[in-house]
Amino acid sequence: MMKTFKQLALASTMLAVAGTAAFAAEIKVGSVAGVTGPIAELVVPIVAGRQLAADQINAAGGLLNGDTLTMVLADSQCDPKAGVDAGTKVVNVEQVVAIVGASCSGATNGMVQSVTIPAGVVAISDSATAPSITDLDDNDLVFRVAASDAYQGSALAQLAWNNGYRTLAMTYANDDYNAGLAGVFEVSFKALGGTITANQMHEPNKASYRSELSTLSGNGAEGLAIFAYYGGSGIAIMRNSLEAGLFEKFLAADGMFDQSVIDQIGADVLRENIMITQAASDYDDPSYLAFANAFEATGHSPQAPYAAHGYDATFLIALAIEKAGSTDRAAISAALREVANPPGVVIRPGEWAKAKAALAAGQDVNYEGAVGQNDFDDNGDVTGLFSVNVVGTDGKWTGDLIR
Amino acid sequence: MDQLYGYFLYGLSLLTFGGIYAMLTLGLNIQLGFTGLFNAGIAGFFVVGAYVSAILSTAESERHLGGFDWPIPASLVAAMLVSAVIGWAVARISIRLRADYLAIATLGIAEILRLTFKNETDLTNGARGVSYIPKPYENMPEPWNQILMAAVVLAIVAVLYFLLERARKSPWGRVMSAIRENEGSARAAGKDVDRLRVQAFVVGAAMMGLGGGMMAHYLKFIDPNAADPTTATFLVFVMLIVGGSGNNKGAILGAILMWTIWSATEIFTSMLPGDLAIRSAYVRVFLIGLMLQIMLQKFPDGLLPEKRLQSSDSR
Amino acid sequence: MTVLELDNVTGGYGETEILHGISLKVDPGEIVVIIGPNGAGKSTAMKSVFGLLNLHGGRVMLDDEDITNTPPEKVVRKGVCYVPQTGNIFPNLSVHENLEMGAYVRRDDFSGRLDDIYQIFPPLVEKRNQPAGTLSGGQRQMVAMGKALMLEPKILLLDEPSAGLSPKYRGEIFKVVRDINEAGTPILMVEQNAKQALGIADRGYILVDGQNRLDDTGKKLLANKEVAEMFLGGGSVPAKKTAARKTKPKARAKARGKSKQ
Amino acid sequence: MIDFINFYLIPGIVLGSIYALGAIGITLTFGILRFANFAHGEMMTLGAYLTLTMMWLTGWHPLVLLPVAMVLLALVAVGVDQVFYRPFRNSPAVVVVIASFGLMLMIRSVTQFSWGAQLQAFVPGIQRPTIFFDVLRLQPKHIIIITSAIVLMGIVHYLLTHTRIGKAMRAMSDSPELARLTGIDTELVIKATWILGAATAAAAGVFLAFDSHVSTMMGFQILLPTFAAAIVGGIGRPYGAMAGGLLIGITEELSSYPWIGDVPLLSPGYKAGVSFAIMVAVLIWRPSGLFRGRVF
Repeated sequence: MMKTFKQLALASTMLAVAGTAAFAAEIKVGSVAGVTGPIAELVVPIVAGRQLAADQINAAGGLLNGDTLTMVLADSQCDPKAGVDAGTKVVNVEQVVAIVGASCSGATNGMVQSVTIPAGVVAISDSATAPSITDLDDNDLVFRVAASDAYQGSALAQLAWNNGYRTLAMTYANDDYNAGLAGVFEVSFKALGGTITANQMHEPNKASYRSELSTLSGNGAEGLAIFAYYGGSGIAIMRNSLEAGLFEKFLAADGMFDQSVIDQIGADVLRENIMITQAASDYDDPSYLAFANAFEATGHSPQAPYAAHGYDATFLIALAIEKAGSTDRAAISAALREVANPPGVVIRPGEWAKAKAALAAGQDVNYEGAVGQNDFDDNGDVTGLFSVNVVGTDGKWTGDLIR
Repeated sequence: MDQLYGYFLYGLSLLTFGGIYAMLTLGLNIQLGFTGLFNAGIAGFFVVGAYVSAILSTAESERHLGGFDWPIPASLVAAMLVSAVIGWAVARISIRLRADYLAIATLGIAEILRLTFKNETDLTNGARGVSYIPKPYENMPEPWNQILMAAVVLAIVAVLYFLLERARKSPWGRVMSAIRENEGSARAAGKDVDRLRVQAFVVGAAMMGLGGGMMAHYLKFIDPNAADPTTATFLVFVMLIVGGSGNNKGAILGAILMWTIWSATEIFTSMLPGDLAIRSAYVRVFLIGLMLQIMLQKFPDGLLPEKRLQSSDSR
Repeated sequence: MTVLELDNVTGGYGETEILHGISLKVDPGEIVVIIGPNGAGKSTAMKSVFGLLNLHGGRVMLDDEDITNTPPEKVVRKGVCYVPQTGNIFPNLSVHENLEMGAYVRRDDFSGRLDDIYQIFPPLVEKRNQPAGTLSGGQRQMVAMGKALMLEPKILLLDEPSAGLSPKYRGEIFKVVRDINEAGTPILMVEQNAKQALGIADRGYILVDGQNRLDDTGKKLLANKEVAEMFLGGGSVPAKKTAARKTKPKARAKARGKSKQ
Repeated sequence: MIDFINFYLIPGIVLGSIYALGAIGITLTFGILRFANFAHGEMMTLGAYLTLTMMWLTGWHPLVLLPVAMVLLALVAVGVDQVFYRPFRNSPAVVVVIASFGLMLMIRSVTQFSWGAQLQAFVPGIQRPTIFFDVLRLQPKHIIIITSAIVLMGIVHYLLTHTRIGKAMRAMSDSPELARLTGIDTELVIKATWILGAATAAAAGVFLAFDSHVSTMMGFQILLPTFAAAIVGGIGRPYGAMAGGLLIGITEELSSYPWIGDVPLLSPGYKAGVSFAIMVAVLIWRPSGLFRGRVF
């Protein structure tokens, strides 16, 4: 009885709080992500990263005149149909002022081409990396903080070359992200003078990859470059290779960058044997640390792929709203490049109060995010920094920025 | 005011999506509702239609086969034809299979088709998809572009409905339902049952191809994920069953209603805070499954039950 | 006392009515045969005992117990065994397993009964471990009957046991039917081979169009002129036409389907 | 040659054993309840997650916990049957199949909601193979999977041929109508079917997870090959399902063997298509399956 009463009391308090919140203005930003679907496991920390930015901003004074930044989640399922539907909902029903997302390149392509570009809503994707997004005819409405595969592919090739690899086998999951990345890698590595002994596409989510790996292992490759999501096929491929004794050394890109790779394969086996490029987290960089400490406190790993990107994309939108001084969609889109690129007062993750003060004083700001400088080029892309990550003595990934 | 306008535009999108799905449910209705063919490979015809129409209508691209620049109506007709031809081939080899077997065979064939579009990268840009698919009236000012898009879709659905109702009441339609009700007696009456079934299958496949093509134009982008069996096959079944299998009005109603539910429930679940909003995405799928169960158990004939032409018993 | 009695039974599948008031009875120790043209409702009448169709009216009595609309699995437990015309064995089970399944509802030791059955049907002994589906038509019929007899039923219902058999086997089957009956089991049987069936029957019923037409002892029916015209020499054409006119399309289709089998 | 055995044949047999266990449940429900159960894949997933949870609680080996998982999953299956399948006993197959599709969505979302979308593993780390005769590489877990699968199939065989209820199941699969006429308690047989199907599904899920990892989509991802195994083996034929599972598993792996030259015969991108292609071919040219199952 007492318990019920307490619950009632609690509920009514919450209602009251919600009531007051409704009176204060609320500024909605769409948070479009593939919550269900093939990369569901990757999306959870990304959405948490976005939410962390919003929470920090609200705690440090909110947007404009103390308005609350609300992230409206919509599921794009990694499917262009769902991407278009999610975009339509957040743009029209929720009347969001801007969008973070979508997750997969396919869903992003559908959403921006069919909905957000015609509607004049700016969208920053935090994880769509397909080169096709670069050359969209987008009226400067499509941005991304995730570097195009074109950058990461060549960064990984360079890294392999610098570390003495001359012959490599490679395999990629047949999806929009990995196929693109693998293509760039192959061209770049060959251009450096390297040899690809075998390049094999694979279908993700199969139970076993032993036969594919056996085919790849011929011709004396020094290592295997894997382009896959860790959950879809990456871990299975590494496990199959190691268990069958086919490959010992691996190169991979950020779809494979997750603590569960180490947890599931084992730190001892992987130490010295794997290098993963990841979009830009210089772990000593104050920007990254500011994000990482706060994110860790929410119970998520700051190293989760694209979680920091989610944070940065959200923070950038908030800065653009503040800079624009209104919730006008066109003004926000126009302000975005100014707050992201130099010159201006350097703003790091978590420094919302500082940014607000600087903008109020009429100063320019330049956001230096958790994933790097986040300077947008003419296409709305970032060059992105990449780090090379290896397994540290503590059984966690440790990274160094590639210069 | 903005908010009302927003609801209006969202409503148009529901009608457009729902209308495109209605092309799929009407196609399925010919096969399952009228003739009793359990085609579980809707996604296969959908993906064929989508890619054919996309590739024929896009400008030249180095990423995929293209550069034909066909006008949209012509590419849609081509999508229907190619779907129909593939439907004919599928029907030829599998039409004699009964119920479940046909379902599994067509499901397998649909997956093979999807894998083909995913793997033949030179033709289709593989998993990376086809961009810049033209959309009808996209250069008109808002909201006219969206109104006209929805109008085109609904007009096509209306034409299909009209034609199907004509067909249903024609001698051909009567024979079809006779086959479904009692194959033995239809055969005994000298009807070439297999040939009629193939016809129904082909017509249904063509409509599914049209739906796929329309979807590609609406999304302006298509990739193999759009033909995921969950949203391109099973959801269509749910729509038809909820609307009323065998009833063309029911098929259309089911498509628009279920799409609205599928889409609009998220507006409510996304109000939940943080982690709960993510988890509620799973709950949403659970509720859709539960709703299907309740419909099947309590209203097995759907919202608009079939009006049978002959007085006969279901078993 | 009567073992089984149908009292003015009407009914059919779903809403289609096939039986328009059938009455018949089987007394202890009797062989009773139902004959009639195609679509007359012979098999349907038999199925009505077994709760396999919707009865709209009338009663089915077993030993003074009302078993109207009792589901088949319960009717079996009351001691009625039914051998359908087709699909009367489990083709993928061995002969022996088929017989064991016949005794499914028995909880006691039935090994003695198994020996009895193998004695009644000696050809089954060497085939006992073969899948029943691989047997010849006559042997299958033996398996089907043997399976039904495993329960030592109060009454045995046979639906056209001789259908599709060669004349040699047909004779054998009728002999077995008589043997079973002489061992004490009353039998109700539907037959197309009116002459042979009435030859072994104590009494016979002639059904036309879902209704009783004639009933009498087997001998008298054999001698009846009308019967001879309808079933023994002439065709069954006139009766078929009347049946076709009155029943609904569905029933017609069923009847036609049946005649093709 | 030895590579062929190590990297194609043995993985094929491991995969085939898993498919075979899954296919037993599919073929039994198909044969006895007469519908294609799309929720079977999610049952496998649920079995793996139940085992994983018990491993967290007890720290025991998954193989020890498997019997418990089988019992739990059997309870779930029987419960689900009572609520969601029983009302459809006399409905056409299409309706039941759609109901099973709805159930598939429901079970999957329950799994995702309860355990989250994150990937999990039974045993972290990798297992190096034991090398026999210098060349034959066998991993302990693969030996465990293959032998356990053989033992389980032996048990299934015993149940189906030597117990009253097992024979009744086969009888009902042969002819449900006649089974009723024979007095077989069909509801009891249906319960037994769900129990046996769930137990083998739990084994398939656990072995799959043991070989790779636990994820919420794992069961669905092997559902279609499992269907293929059931159909190739002949519906309602548990032995056929076992053989079909092995056949599908091995062919999938062998399809990408460099039979001609040193490129894979078929791009591994089409690997998933191989089982469907075999299945469609069998359906069309030999619909009773390779082992002469029932056609209806």
